Amino acid sequence: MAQEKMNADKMWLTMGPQHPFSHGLWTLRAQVDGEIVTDAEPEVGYLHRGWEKECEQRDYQKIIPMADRLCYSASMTWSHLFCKVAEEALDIEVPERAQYLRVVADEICRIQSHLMWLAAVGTDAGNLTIFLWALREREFMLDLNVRLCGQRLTTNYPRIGGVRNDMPYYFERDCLRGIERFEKALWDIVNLTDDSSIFVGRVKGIGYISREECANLGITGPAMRGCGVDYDVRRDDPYDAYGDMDFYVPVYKDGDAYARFRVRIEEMFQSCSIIKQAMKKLESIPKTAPYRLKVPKAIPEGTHMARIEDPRGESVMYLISDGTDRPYRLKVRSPVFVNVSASKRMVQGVRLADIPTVMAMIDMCLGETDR
Amino acid sequence: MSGLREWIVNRATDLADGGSVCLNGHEYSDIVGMSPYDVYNLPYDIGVKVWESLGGLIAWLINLFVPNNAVSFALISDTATNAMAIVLMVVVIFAIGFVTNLTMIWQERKFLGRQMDRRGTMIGPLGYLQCLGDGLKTFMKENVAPRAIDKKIYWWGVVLVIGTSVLLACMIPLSPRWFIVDYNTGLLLIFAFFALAPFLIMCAGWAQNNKYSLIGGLRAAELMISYEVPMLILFAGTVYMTGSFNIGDIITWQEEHIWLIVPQIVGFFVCLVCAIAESERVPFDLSEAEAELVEGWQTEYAGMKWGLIMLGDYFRGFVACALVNIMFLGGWSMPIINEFDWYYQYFPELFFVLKTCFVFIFFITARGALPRVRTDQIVNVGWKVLMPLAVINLVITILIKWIWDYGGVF
Amino acid sequence: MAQPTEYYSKYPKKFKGTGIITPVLKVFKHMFKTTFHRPVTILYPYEKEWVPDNYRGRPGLRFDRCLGCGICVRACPTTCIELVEVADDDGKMVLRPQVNVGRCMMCGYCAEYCPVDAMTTTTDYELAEFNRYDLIYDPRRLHFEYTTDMMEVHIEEHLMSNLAKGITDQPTAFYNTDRPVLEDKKCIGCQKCAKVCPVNAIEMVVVGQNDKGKDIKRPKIDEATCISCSNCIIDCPKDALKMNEVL
Amino acid sequence: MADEQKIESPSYDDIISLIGSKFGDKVKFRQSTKKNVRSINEKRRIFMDADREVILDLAYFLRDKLNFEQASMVTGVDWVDHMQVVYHITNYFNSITVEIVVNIPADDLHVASVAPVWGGANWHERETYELFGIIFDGHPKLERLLTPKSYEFFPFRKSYKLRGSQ
Repeated sequence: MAQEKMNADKMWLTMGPQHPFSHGLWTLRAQVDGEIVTDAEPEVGYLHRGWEKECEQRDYQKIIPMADRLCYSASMTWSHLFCKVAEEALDIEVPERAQYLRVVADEICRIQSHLMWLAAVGTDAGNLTIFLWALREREFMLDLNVRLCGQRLTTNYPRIGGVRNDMPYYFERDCLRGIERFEKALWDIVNLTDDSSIFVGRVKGIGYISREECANLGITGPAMRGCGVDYDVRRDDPYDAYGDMDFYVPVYKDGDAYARFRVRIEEMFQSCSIIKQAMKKLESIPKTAPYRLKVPKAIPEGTHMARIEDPRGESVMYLISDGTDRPYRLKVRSPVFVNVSASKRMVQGVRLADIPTVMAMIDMCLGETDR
Repeated sequence: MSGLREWIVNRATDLADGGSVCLNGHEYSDIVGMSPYDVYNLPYDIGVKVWESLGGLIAWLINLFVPNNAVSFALISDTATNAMAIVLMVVVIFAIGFVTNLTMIWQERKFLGRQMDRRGTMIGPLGYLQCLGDGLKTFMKENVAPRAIDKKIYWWGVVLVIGTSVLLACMIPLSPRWFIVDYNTGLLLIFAFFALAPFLIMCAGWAQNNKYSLIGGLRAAELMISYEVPMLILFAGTVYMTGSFNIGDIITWQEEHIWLIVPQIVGFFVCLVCAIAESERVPFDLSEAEAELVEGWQTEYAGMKWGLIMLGDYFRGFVACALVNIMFLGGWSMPIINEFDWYYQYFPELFFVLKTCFVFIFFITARGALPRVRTDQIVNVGWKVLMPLAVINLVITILIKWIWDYGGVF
Repeated sequence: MAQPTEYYSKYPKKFKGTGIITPVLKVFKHMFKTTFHRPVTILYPYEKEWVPDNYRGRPGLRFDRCLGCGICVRACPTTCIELVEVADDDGKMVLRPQVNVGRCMMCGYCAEYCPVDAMTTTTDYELAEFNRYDLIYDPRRLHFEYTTDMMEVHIEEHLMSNLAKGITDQPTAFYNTDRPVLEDKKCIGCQKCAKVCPVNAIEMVVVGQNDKGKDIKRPKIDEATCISCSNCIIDCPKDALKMNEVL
Repeated sequence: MADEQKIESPSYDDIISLIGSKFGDKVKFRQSTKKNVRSINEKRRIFMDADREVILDLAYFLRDKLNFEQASMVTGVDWVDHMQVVYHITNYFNSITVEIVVNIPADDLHVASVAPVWGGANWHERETYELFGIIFDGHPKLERLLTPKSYEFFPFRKSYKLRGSQ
């Protein structure tokens, strides 16, 4: 593409794969005219490891820890999604207690994933304090993960037909305390970002995408809700216990990077509220209630599709089973895969210094993009 | 050891009797009791003392083997003592500047760590030795230079950037007795050297044959041009108020009248912002914005070159803080305690450094609290906010000066 | 209906440009606060964070309890476990799992699926070695000193048939319910299943005599001692045995 | 014309009847037999098989008439004797997802691209092309995306065996 036309005014800057702005291995080739970006070309695939093909060689149970490793910070939702599609294939509904436990685990995962994103925004905007404060709060969330299921990142918590273990006796106390603490601490970070005119000046009005374009490009998740599409899988296509939860889906019509930032911060507050509701509900369910169903190893023949609201957007798995204990085909729809394909549209016309902040609002995770 | 001391005392007595050792053109015997604003130079004095011991030791050792030889007498002659004392003076000034710089690096890392809820450096007492360890580590790295560079500018660019920074730091007087040369255009010269760096950075960025460093170098030039002007206007206010370019005179004026921060409070904050920008620190570190340009203009400088650039950056930070200190906070003068005799006898250097470090806290907090400013915003702020404020500050200064001198504006 | 939080409602107001005072003061305050309090970071090699009992570190093994059934080997997603012959306390050679911790991904399946709680998770996460071969933990080295109840991960599954009947207080696991069943036509009476059974639950019973007058032997499975390890199913040359999954 | 106007939030029955009347037997609907799946019980999934010829018309019809704004997923399936392309299309207003299955004979792996209709399908089609070798006619840039450009085989086909198996 560089050979198309020699243009003395413009130059191609290759940002990535070893570049501080690319959180993970990917490349954004940006054509700059001075400081203004005129064109961009995202390139992914450095981490392609044939995840879907690998799954065709494995038992359904063994895919759960593999699904954890799709994305380092959204492992809970990915393994949840896989269990979801397997349950849909088996045509079963998990016990109530497991549903609420999954909701709690999912929302903890969402908070820690958004905090990881906030940390990345901090470094991309050039402030390390945001990074460290956000990571500090994330560490408390990861501690909750450890309490609940024994690992920080690769949780391996959901199972087909329920969850791995009931919550330990101290988890309820720790979780509520941690959430209350977090709600206060998040305001500190909000003070650093939203109350700082420099930060707002950095993200406001850049990376604009209209509502129609956003829907057409398939952008999902907080990036979509920042463009004015009022859609959340948790609310509009509820799974597990989300139908009973009472929460607010923040939507902004501005369509710029700042709106996406605001959506994510508000989502963290709403996640806290969901966790509190779910913990309250869990109190009313007896501790001896079933939380895991016994499921057969083999899944009957058919095609099945499940979707879930990942921290980064709408993730879908499409499973074709052939009656054995291994999937015939398992397709993963990664939200970042589609969002990053729209990055060309997002960065056109912004300044070079804005590329990190615009791309940070996508919240890159290459493990699930390349699969 | 008694032989050495005896020998030196004898020689020194001989020399003093002869009265031939010169210090800045004054007789050695005249030094004691001279006005501190005139010529008494503490580093030079230290240099003389050190050479008396060191050169005297060498001369005595030679004298032991070959009694009454010419070399021994040449080593302790007034010419040799004067020359070596000047060399040692530079070494002493640089050493103190270096230690000050290390302290500021330590201060930044520790304070920044506390702001970010971490511990900062942990090696040595209170983590002080971490910087030395880091320096040693950078020093031992391989000296890599890319193939497709413009060699002359690549090497000379970085050498001159570091050299001017270190030179600047040594040119800052720490007290009326701690300077290299007591020249009347002191502040002007410092500003001139300070403004030299962006040109060199631009050249160095171009010479690396790297797109990131090219953009970084150009950004540095852009940034410097927009912030040099308000800084110089502020400087005009200071000079108009005090009536001198000489740093000693500026501080003496502030000591006698009032610290300039009081009439020029606007100018102080403008100067802080400009000083941060001049020393290319967060939030104005556009030339090395690591999010979009990997390391900016330093991308291709590896190993000790990079380490020295970082050191030079801190030297420039020190100079910027010291300039704020000299122009607004009265340098080494302290309001009440400088009435005492012992203050000017022992403490002015210490208080100067302490005050500089205090100004540096603002720099650190700005780095901790604020994200990086975008290129267009930075120029906007420079020309549309700081420039008018600086002019307003100058007008206020002129009005105050007129009222002060003539009792009215008209 | 849920309401947006205070944060969300702040947005519609026009941005007033609060300047940089709030963040600067916030950071300054935090600096003073942490000067007198400890920072949250811990000095790792000297101080260690408390980990709960259910932490999934490297696998641990209780040598005496282990049967050598190989369920953990088949449950392991990364195939890092293999059965090796080692001498037990009496000097007899027995099969015990050996774990390549360098390949282990700490999923905890081995502890979860172990029918006798011999495999456990441990809180041991400092596994660095100088040599790759040192990462292979033999059965004796897998022993973990401070094994607690939380480390024995249990499966508490409920049968869907039970739930349909309204029974919700009988948690069970596959090793309690699933049993191999014999397809009589395929069986050739080779006794392989009886040999590989780790708990000796299979007994060859004479059910009759064939044309040549030899005994026809068929495996009889003792359902009480069977642990549903499916060794017999895998080793059966004619696929005569099948696991009967109770749901 | 009233018919040409976009129905913002078409109901489940509307979608089936409208598509049925427009495309006749080129599009066949399938019913799911699942009892306990919530999204199927609440009628938020529509399953259909479409002929290869009508897929582009169907896509434009879904987008312009029935307001299906987003292409969630485009994927390929290798059934050894033939291949399938599966589309999942979502409407944001009633959150109905349509699953369209298009069968392609193994000797003629061509299908019309829906990337001009939905920009979100762009990379999914590129991925399906590189992993299965299905060629999407009319795609703006049908190049390899995840795998190296030098690959000449299609790794997700069933004929491509992995080394070692469990």
